Order: sequence, then structure tokens, then C-alpha cells
Amino acid sequence: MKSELSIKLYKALYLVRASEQAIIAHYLEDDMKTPMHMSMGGEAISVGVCHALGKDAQVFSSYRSHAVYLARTGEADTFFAELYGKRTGNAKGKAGSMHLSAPSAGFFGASAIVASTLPLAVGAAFANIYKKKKTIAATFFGDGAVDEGVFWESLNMSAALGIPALFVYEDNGLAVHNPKERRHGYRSLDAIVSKFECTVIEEKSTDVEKIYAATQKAMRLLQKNKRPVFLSTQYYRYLEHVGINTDFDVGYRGRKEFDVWEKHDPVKLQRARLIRQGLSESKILGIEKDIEQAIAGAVRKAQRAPFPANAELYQDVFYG
Amino acid sequence: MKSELSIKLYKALYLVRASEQAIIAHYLEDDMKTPMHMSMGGEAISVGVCHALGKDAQVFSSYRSHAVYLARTGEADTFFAELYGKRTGNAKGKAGSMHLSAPSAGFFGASAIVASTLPLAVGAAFANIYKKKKTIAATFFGDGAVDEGVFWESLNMSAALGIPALFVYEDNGLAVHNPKERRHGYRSLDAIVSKFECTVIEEKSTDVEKIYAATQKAMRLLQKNKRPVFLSTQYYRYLEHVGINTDFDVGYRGRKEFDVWEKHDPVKLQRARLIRQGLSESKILGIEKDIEQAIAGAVRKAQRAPFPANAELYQDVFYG
Amino acid sequence: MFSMDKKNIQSKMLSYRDAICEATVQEMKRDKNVFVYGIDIADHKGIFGTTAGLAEKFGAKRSFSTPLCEEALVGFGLGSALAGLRPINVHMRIDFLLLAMNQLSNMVSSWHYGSGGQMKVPMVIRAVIGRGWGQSYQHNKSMQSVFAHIPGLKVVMPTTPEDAKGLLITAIRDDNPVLIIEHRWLYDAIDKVPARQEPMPFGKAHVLRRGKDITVVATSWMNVEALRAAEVLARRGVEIEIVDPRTLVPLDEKTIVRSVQKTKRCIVADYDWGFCGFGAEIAARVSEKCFGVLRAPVGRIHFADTPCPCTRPLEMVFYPGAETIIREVERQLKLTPTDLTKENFYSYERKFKGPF
Amino acid sequence: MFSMDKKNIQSKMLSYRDAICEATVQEMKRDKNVFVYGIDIADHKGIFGTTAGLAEKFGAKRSFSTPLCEEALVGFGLGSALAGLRPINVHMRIDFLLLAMNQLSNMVSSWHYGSGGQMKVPMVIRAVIGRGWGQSYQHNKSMQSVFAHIPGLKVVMPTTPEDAKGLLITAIRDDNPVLIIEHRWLYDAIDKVPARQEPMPFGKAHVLRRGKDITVVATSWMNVEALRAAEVLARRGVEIEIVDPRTLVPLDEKTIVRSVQKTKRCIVADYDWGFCGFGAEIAARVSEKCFGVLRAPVGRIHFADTPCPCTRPLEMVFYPGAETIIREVERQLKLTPTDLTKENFYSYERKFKGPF
Ligand SMILES: Cc1ncc(C[n+]2csc(CCOP(=O)(O)OP(=O)(O)O)c2C)c(N)n1
Ligand SMILES: Cc1ncc(C[n+]2csc(CCOP(=O)(O)OP(=O)(O)O)c2C)c(N)n1
Ligand SMILES: [Mg+2]
Ligand SMILES: [Mg+2]
Repeated sequence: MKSELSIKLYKALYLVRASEQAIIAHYLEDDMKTPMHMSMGGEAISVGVCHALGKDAQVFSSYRSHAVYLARTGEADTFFAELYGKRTGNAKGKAGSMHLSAPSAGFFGASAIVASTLPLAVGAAFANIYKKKKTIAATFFGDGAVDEGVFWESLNMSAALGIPALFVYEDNGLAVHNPKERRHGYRSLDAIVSKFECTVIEEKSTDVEKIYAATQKAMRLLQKNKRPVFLSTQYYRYLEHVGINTDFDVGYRGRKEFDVWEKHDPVKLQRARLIRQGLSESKILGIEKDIEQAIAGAVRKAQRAPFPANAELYQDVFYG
Repeated sequence: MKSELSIKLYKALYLVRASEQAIIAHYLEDDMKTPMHMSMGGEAISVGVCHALGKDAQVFSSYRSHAVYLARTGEADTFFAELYGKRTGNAKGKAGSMHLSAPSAGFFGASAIVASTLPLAVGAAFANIYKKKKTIAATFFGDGAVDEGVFWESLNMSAALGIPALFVYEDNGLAVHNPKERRHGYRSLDAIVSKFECTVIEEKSTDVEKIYAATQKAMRLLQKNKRPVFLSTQYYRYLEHVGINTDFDVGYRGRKEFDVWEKHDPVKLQRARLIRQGLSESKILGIEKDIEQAIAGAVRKAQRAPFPANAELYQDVFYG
Repeated sequence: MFSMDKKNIQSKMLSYRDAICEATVQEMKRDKNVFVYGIDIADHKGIFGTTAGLAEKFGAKRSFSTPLCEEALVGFGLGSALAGLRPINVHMRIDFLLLAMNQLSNMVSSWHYGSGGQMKVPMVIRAVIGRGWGQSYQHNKSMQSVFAHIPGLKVVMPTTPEDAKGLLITAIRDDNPVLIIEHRWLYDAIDKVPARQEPMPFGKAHVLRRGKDITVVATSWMNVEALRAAEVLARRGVEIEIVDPRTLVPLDEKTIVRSVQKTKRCIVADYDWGFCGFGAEIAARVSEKCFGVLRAPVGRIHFADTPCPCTRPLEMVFYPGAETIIREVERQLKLTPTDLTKENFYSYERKFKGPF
Repeated sequence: MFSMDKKNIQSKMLSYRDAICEATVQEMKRDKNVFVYGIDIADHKGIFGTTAGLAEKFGAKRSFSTPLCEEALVGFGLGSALAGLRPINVHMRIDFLLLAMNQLSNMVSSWHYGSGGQMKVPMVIRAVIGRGWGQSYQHNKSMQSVFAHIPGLKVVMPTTPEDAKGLLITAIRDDNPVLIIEHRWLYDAIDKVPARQEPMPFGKAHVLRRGKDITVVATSWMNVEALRAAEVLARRGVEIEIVDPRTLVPLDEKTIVRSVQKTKRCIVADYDWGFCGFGAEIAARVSEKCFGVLRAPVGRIHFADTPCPCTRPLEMVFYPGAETIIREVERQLKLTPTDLTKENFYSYERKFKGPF
């Protein structure tokens, strides 16, 4: 039982990690013409939350959405198709990396305007209680997003009106290159948010199962209390803000920090757990290989898929 | 000494109260064609703060700005001229009641977009430290304004960058007709703000001298700490949101509440203090009469003053 | 009272305000996913009476006032629409809606497109424009050109009570974001409105008045001014044709062009500033589509290109009106100026009461 | 390096990016009240290099990165300007500036007017537009018409490095709010720029190329496309005249009209959407002022009226370019289509490098 979930989560983590590695391997071919905000380092949060939420949740995210997309859909075919700008992408190539969505898998979309999905999650959560559904609406956002007024508006509104939205705060300490110490006029955001009619759950681990458990707790409290939950998480962004490279040499941060965090790498942690649980190295290698092959296949299919026809530019401006 | 200040503050309070009474007396003549957001009930805050700040402060306010204007300028001539839409108003009639300003008296303007002057005060405060001036920049705003994202943005920005703006929070419990309990997703705003790098001073009295003293304290701390101060005050709005009438009968509040507050009416309180300090009733009546005459004169002058010429419509769109 | 129970195809006299109320009630009864929210929409004043009684009829769940946070409110509507509701978000002034410009232009307008058509956004935003009592520069904007500029938003400006009702019904049933812009001086106008009204199609202009001499394309309140101008001009035998586009997006260019092809002259009287305004769009299109037919350049009537001043005399110059239209017609037709000294034009105190 | 010490009237080759840097440095040296702030303006990338080195030269007090809060940032600038500073607020994308639409349209644009001329607002806002690498619909807007629509804002779109420098200097010295819109593909363009430059007057269009056959009024990047189109067309003897308004507000209508009166034909190629765009304003004005002179309706070239898609093939259709201009010229002049199969047009990978 326990171990089945552990494997499932490992697969999900590995799918994200290996997909981003495939992006790195292929990006310089210049066929994925879309700016990449890589999830690497933060996989445990997206995977833990998305898996705990289950199939029919409504999830929103920022442009840093690869992990969310892959955790929601569990497959790489439409992912790479979208990155390659192909008709076979979920958005037919119109979205690219910054606007991924998969509504049928409960991923309601990513936005490249910082903090802009926060009120959407509140609105979706409202719709759920309106319709007396237990579905949960959640959004991911970063430590830059909380600088924006709409974060506070969304927090206040959901707290004042008793709307059980799940706010997943992903603190990587940076907005582009600017550390939060220079942007946050306070020491502890968690302390502030807990003064709102909002439940704060802190889980600052890169262990996917801890995130998973924290999310389950959040779900219980959302149902029970009819008020929002602020799930406060933390991770280290391995790569540059946008792009596929590390940037430890440009001045604003150093490699040392990475080395510390890398010891708690979410993928490694979960792999070690599987070993502890008695899964053999070869079984794990088998799992990894399957995923890698699926990704390689997805990349190949995406490369070969057709672009949308020119006329499609004008489609879907309006529905109907 | 003490008593001189008390008299000065009483004069200022009385100027506001009597000016608004003159508005009520003349409004139905339909010559002051501008929507009136009356200060009545909140005079102690505007007067206490503005007088403590002294001549060269830079003060911003919301559309509920009669008291601020009169406390900054100390005279009613330009005030009524502006309300009557006349050339002799500070803004030549272009501003009306909602956009009063008197930069030479350190009133940098009022805005009818809720919360919109908050960042202006931060900007002005920044300019002062930039220029190494001790001038203080302040803005008044209400319990509706703090719902808006820009309140939080301004608070956060000034706290993060160490900008000593003075935020004067005037809590009258209402935004139009909507009580704060329905809009605020928290119990204590003061508790939240004090978790920012911001000094919170609570002074929830209608006694102008207490507000004055609290403002002096705020000024000391602004200079010392290089961070914003949040001066938290409270009052009861005597009249309807906009207009010259009471509205205890329309359903959202009752007269009882008014009766309680009216016992601590800011004008009465200060008058009683003067009596206690030994000022005779007839001296006080004399003061009041002088002010009433000045106001009557101001109204008369405003009524007789010319409107701006039609061509002035096109002036001052751009400077120079 | 309005009733869904009996089929009722009669008309009755109704104010624009009540027409909006009726449409809202009708649609809230028809579809339980429709709800109304916004700042101060559920108080005793009910946005000039246009949302009055909704909370009593449908409960606080489907009609409620909110905290003051326009950006979040519009995003909230988007999220609720994506999750299956049909929100109606009301803004007391369009000036306040500008705080939500990001949600409108970056989010609401593009979510359907950006998802490759997977998600849809059935959302109505109602925003009030119009003059008041010395409202000055933060309570007077209109800016339909700004919203119409953004692909993915439909923009509606109803003039008559019947249009207000029919177009709101259509907007609520539309699976796209629709912005409805309502002039507050129109709320008092009373006219015939079908008791049970069907949706009124978007993209169909309304010829408010037939005339042979010149076409006036007018938006919102400017239609009232144009009708008043027509009255005055008719007395000297000049017949103006008034075309109300009703929906700016989608635009019924055909009806406008057909009218100008008949009259060979065109004025566009837009309730907004001029520079890059909707009037510019109409002037550009008419100049193109009626090239060689037009006897004179298209005349453009609009606000003065200044912030709006408070004081009444300047406000009167700021806003164009019937007189402005009359003078422009005279200019184009090379007529001597009509004596207007005895005319009574509309004002804050002397409101248009209908019928159309 | 640029130096204020010696009077230097020579020109040198400079990129648009460096021209902006130089203007900023020159003005910050000249006036200690000038400062630069915004999201990520002081990092090692320095807004595509346009703010690079300022923090080192002038310290963190006069050049600093801020929290992410566009609305507050613009209001902050307004407040600082009222208190005597001359802020320059930079936005990495104009799409983000839309979060501050309220401050721009309700506050910054009107504070001077609303105070009866008592207070002034010397404030510069620089905002970046332009294509990138599949940027999709939230990083592609331009919307100059929206800003130009608002009375009280000056709107500038420099095309050449010299203009970028001269107009920025003017903007900084202007006592009014000025929005400068810069296309990121222009940053790499290198051209002659006077080392010590005087302010360049607002309201003066730049005739980038003389020609007798047709006038192309182009904004920002569209000038580069127009020049490329001119090259191709010149080979078959068609000479287009290119007029770059440079400042939309104030607008130099005279130069545009004079050109069209000469060529008798006009195309407006605007880097933005079409509906109620700046192109509509130009088309309306030219149709009016050149009535009877125009041999054909004004042609309008603009973005497709859709949100911008990510995938390159559709993005190529979304954005107009030299080819669009060539086809429109051919259509107006009734020419057979030029064979363009061997032409190399500009793209993300094949950037225009100057000179003009
Ligand atoms: C409203 C807005 N302002 C600025 C930007 C530019 N920008 C893109 S990402 C980013 C930093 C966001 O930081 P954070 O929220 O912590 O997310 P992270 O990138 O760390 O995941 C900024 C400033 C933007 N996209 N939207
Ligand atoms: C951005 C914005 N939204 C809505 C309004 C409409 N409105 C005017 S005053 C007001 C209430 C403000 O309440 P508060 O800040 O407490 O100030 P008070 O009127 O109590 O002094 C509202 C909602 C507005 N002017 N601006
Ligand atoms: Mg971050
Ligand atoms: Mg209040």
C-alpha cells in the first residue's frame, strides 16, 4: 500500500525531471521556440500537491508550470507537442511553455503575469461550494507573487467570504534575480497570513511524501472550515530564472547553496525511500527507463507532428 | 502654552464643523455642484494629524477631504470657491469636493479612487529622504481602502525599502454601506501590519489632542527608524456616505450607534477641555462667531466669484 | 411583476433600470449558475437600482457585495466561469474597472484562445459610465475604445430599455466575456419593452431614426443627443439618420456603410475621448468603405481631449451634445446656424425620460 | 565612454540600447533629482542592457530594483515627482504596465489638470514591447492607442538610436508624464548618434525615407519593416515615403498630411492591434485632411485581431512585416505581386542590426 504510493510519486517526480532533462538536451536545436521556466528543484511540491488533490481538482499555476502539467496529466506527449508548437499540443501550439493547460486533467491553466491566477483559484473554489461539490481549487505561486496586491486581495477576499481556496506558496527566495529579503517588508509571511481567517500549513521539505501528507491535511481543513488554506513550501531553483542553464557564476548567488539543497534533491530523496522500502535497484532502473523511453517517444512524435494551419490563428478568439 | 495649542486645535475643529454645516445649509440651493463626502465625526483625526505635522508636510487624502483641506489651509475662502466651481478655487473649480488640493499648504491632493494615494505618499516620503529633508509625507485612507491590493503593495514596498511614510488609517467601519466585518478577512489589521517592518501606533480616540500626541510620536519614530508608521484611528461617520443627510433609517445601521459616539463628539470634547482649562463660555462663543463669520464671508465671496472662462477647459492638460 | 410562468409576449413601459433588473431576474431564474457580485451591488441602493431586490429573491449566495478589490474581483469571475458558473460582475463606474485592466486584457480576453479553445469564459461585466453632479476626472470615463481594442472581449453599449434588456440576456447566455457599458442618465429613460424578451443578437446595429441627409453613428447617450438634434433639424427640413451600433464588438459595419451610402455624409458622435477612440475606427472604416461616395470627410464628435473638470460651465464644454451635432450637420450641409437660444437641451437636472 | 566633461559634438556608432543608457547617464549627471527604478532594473541583465551600470555609477539610491507591484510603483513615481524628483520607471514589458492602468489613467495623467495647474508631474515611464521567442499572449502587447487615448500622457515610440537618445533626454526634462515605448528588437540596431546630444523636440515626425509614390506612416519596429519593403519596391521603381511620427502625443499631423498630399496615397503600418488603434486615428485624420486628394482609401496594417499565439508559424501570420507592406502597396498601385521567394526578411534569428 504505502509502497505503491511511493512508487507512483517517484514515477511522477521522475517524469518531470527526465522531461526537463530532455528539454535541456533538445532546446539548443531551436525547435522548441518558447521561453522555458524550469521546475527543476521544485518537483516535490508540484507532484505532492497535485497527486494528493486527485483527479478532479482545478489547479492553476504560474509560467513555471512544467511540473504541474506533467503531474496533472501523467504523460509527456501533449507536453512536448505544445512546447514544439504543434497542433497535437493541448492548446494546438498557441500556449507554449508559459500557458500550459489540461482542463480534462484538472489543470486549468498557467499565466505569465505574476500572481494573476490567485483570484482565479478563489473564483473556482467559490464555484465548487456554489455547486456543492467537494472539488478543490488550488493555485501555485511564488515569493515574487506575494509582492503583488492581487495576492493580498485574493487572500482577504477568500478569508472574508469564507471561500476554501488552496494557496500553494512556493518560496524559492527569488523573483528572477532579486532575493526576497530585498522585496519583502516582513520577516515571516506565514505569521502574517495566519492572522487572516486562513489556515496556514507549513511544510518546507523537498520530500514529496511530506508535501503529499500536508496537502491531505489541507484538504481536510478546507472541507471542514470553509476558509482558505495557505500551504507554505520552500525549494531551491536549480537553474536560471528562464532558460536551461545554471547561473551560479553571474553574481547574485553561488553554487554552495545549490550543493546544500542538492543533498535533499526531491528525486533522490524519493529514490532512496524506494530503496529503503526494499525496491531493487534494477526495478527502479526499469521504471526510469520506461519513463525515459516514453519521453523520447513524446519528443519524436512532437518533432514530427504538424504545425497548425495558418488559418487557425483566427480560431478560438471567441467561443462558438 | 498648553492652552494655546488647545485653542488652536479647537479653532481648527470648529472651522471644519462649521464649514460643513454651511455646506448643509447651502447645498440644496444646487450651486455647489459637486458630490459631498462629509468629514463630520472624523474631524479630530484630520485636525490632530495635520496640525502636528506642521506646515511643510506633504499630505494626501481620499475624496473625504474637507477636514484635511481646512486643517491644512486654515481658511475657508478657497475651499468654498472650489466647491462652488469658481475661478478663485485653488484648482479654479476643476477639482470640486473630491480633488481638493493646496500644495502651498502641504496638501498634495485628494483622490476619488479608493486607496490610490497610498503609493503617492510612499513616493513623496522617498523624495524627502532622497533630498535629505525632514519633511513628512502622509496619507489618510479608510477601512475600505485596505481591501485594495495597492494598500498592501504600498505597505510592503515602504517596509521593504525602509521608506518612512506615514499611513493614517481612518476606520469608520464602513465602505459606503458595507461594514468591515463583511470585507475584512481578519480580526485585527493592526496585528497584521505590526508584523511588517512598520511601526503601528494605535490611537482610537476622538480627542484631537490624543491624535496630536500620537502623531508627534509617529514623527519621532519616522525620523528615527527609517521605516513607515501606521497610525491606526477610528471614528464614526455621522452622515451618509455621500451627501448631507443622515441615513440611520435606510437599514444598514441605526441611530443608537450614533448616540454613543456623539457623546465623544470631537468638537464637543475639545470645547469641554477649553472650559476645563478655564476659558470662559463667552470667549469660546466669540471664537465660534469669528469662524462662522469668516465662513459666511467665504460662502458669499464664492457665490459672487466668476466661473472660469470656457477656454480654461483646455488649459493645464500639460504643463508648459 | 415580471413572470416566467405564463408566456407573455406583450410589451409594457419600463425604465432602462428596470429592464436590466428584469433581464437579470429572468436569467437567474432560467439558469441557477448565474450570479451577481461586486462592490456595493447588494446594498439598498443596488447600483442605481439595477441590482435591487436580487438578494431578496435569490439569496446572498447568488447576489452579494464584496470587498473592494477590482483586480481580484474580475479574476474571481474568470475562475468561477472556468469552473462552470456564469458570473455577472458589476462596477459602479468604469473608472474603477481600470484597476482590473490586467485581468481583462491579459487573462479574461485570452484564456479561451490560450487554451486552444479547451476552456470557455461565460462572463458578464457591467460597468456604469456617465455624468453626475460635478464628478470630475475620476468618475467620468467611458473608454469603450480601450476595451474594444482587446481581441477576445465583446463590448456592448445599449441605448434603449429594450436593448438594455435584450442585450443583457444575450450577454448572460454568451459563452464569451462580454462588457456592457451603461450610461447612468439612461437609467431613467422609459420605453416599451417586451415583458418576455428573447435574446437580442449581437452585431446588429439599430437604426434609431431614418433620414436622407446625413448619417449620425452614435454610441450610448449620444443617441439621445442625436435624437434631440434630429428634432431641431427636422423643423428646418433636415433629416438625419441615426445609427446606433449597440455592440462595438462585434460591429455591424454593414448597416453603417449602407446608411452612409444612402446619405453620402457621416458624423460619428462617440461618448468618449477622440484620440484613437471608437469614433476614429468608424471614421476610418466609413472613409474606406464609402470612398468616392462621401461628399465630405466624416465628422468626429467626442469629449474634449482633456481630463473632465468639475465645474459645470467647463463640464458643459467638455461633453458634446445635441448642439454639437447640430453645428456639425450645419457645417457639413453648409447651412446657416439654427437659432438654439430657445431650445431646451438635456442636463443633470433635465433628464431625458423616454420614450425613444 | 560618454563624457560630459568635454564638449563633444561628434557622432559615433551606437546601439539603440547604449543610446538609452547614454541618455540616462547624461541626464542623471546633469540633474541629481533623476533616478531610475523598477522591477529587475538593477540586476546584471539591466532590462536588455538599457539600465546596465547605473547602480555602479550612481549608487543604489538612484538606481534600484523593487518589489513586484506595478500599481504602487507608478503611484510611487507620481508621489516622488510631486515632491520634486524626476523618476524614470522601467517596465520589462508593457503587458505588466497594464497592472498600473489605474495610476496612469486616473492619477498620473490628471494630477496636474486636477490641481488647476498647481502641481506638475515630471515622470518618465519606459516600457518594452516586441517579439521574443514564442512569447504568446501576455508578453506581446503594444497598445499605444490605449495610452495615447488618455489626455495628459505624452506617448513616444523611438525608432532609431538617435531618436531613442534624443527623445529620452527630452522626456526626462519634460515636466509632464511621458511614456516611452521601446521595441526590444531595436535594441540591437546600431546607427550614428551624436555623442553629446541635445533634447529632440516632441511633436516632430521623422521622414525616414523620401518617395513619391505612396506614404507609409509607421510606428516603432514597423519602420524597419517599411524600410525593408522600400528596398524591395525600389528595385521595381516604386518609391515609398516613410514617415515615423516618433511621438504619438503630441502628434505631428502636418508632416504626415504634407507627405500624403504629395504622394496622394497612404498606408499606416502600426505595431499594434487594429480596432480603435493608432492606425485608425491616422486613417481618420488623413481621410479628413486629404479628402479629395487621396486616390485610394488609407490602407491599414496591424497585428491580427487575435491574442498572440506562441507557435512560430502562427506568430508569423499574427505580426505584419515588410511583405504585408509590399502587398498593400501593390494593391493600392495595382501592381503585379513581386516575387519575394528569394527575399530575406527579419526574424528573431535574423535581427535588423542597423544602420538606418
Ligand atoms: C505582473 C508581472 N510583473 C513582472 C513580471 C516579470 N517577471 C516574470 S517572473 C518574475 C519573478 C516572479 O517570482 P516568483 O513569483 O517568486 O516566481 P518564480 O519565478 O520564483 O517561480 C517577474 C518579476 C511578470 N511576469 N508579471
Ligand atoms: C477603486 C474604487 N472602487 C470603488 C469605489 C467606490 N467607492 C467610493 S468610496 C468607497 C468606500 C471607501 O471606504 P473607505 O475606504 O472606508 O473610506 P470612507 O468612505 O469610509 O471614508 C467606495 C467603494 C472607488 N471610488 N474606487
Ligand atoms: Mg520565487
Ligand atoms: Mg470607511
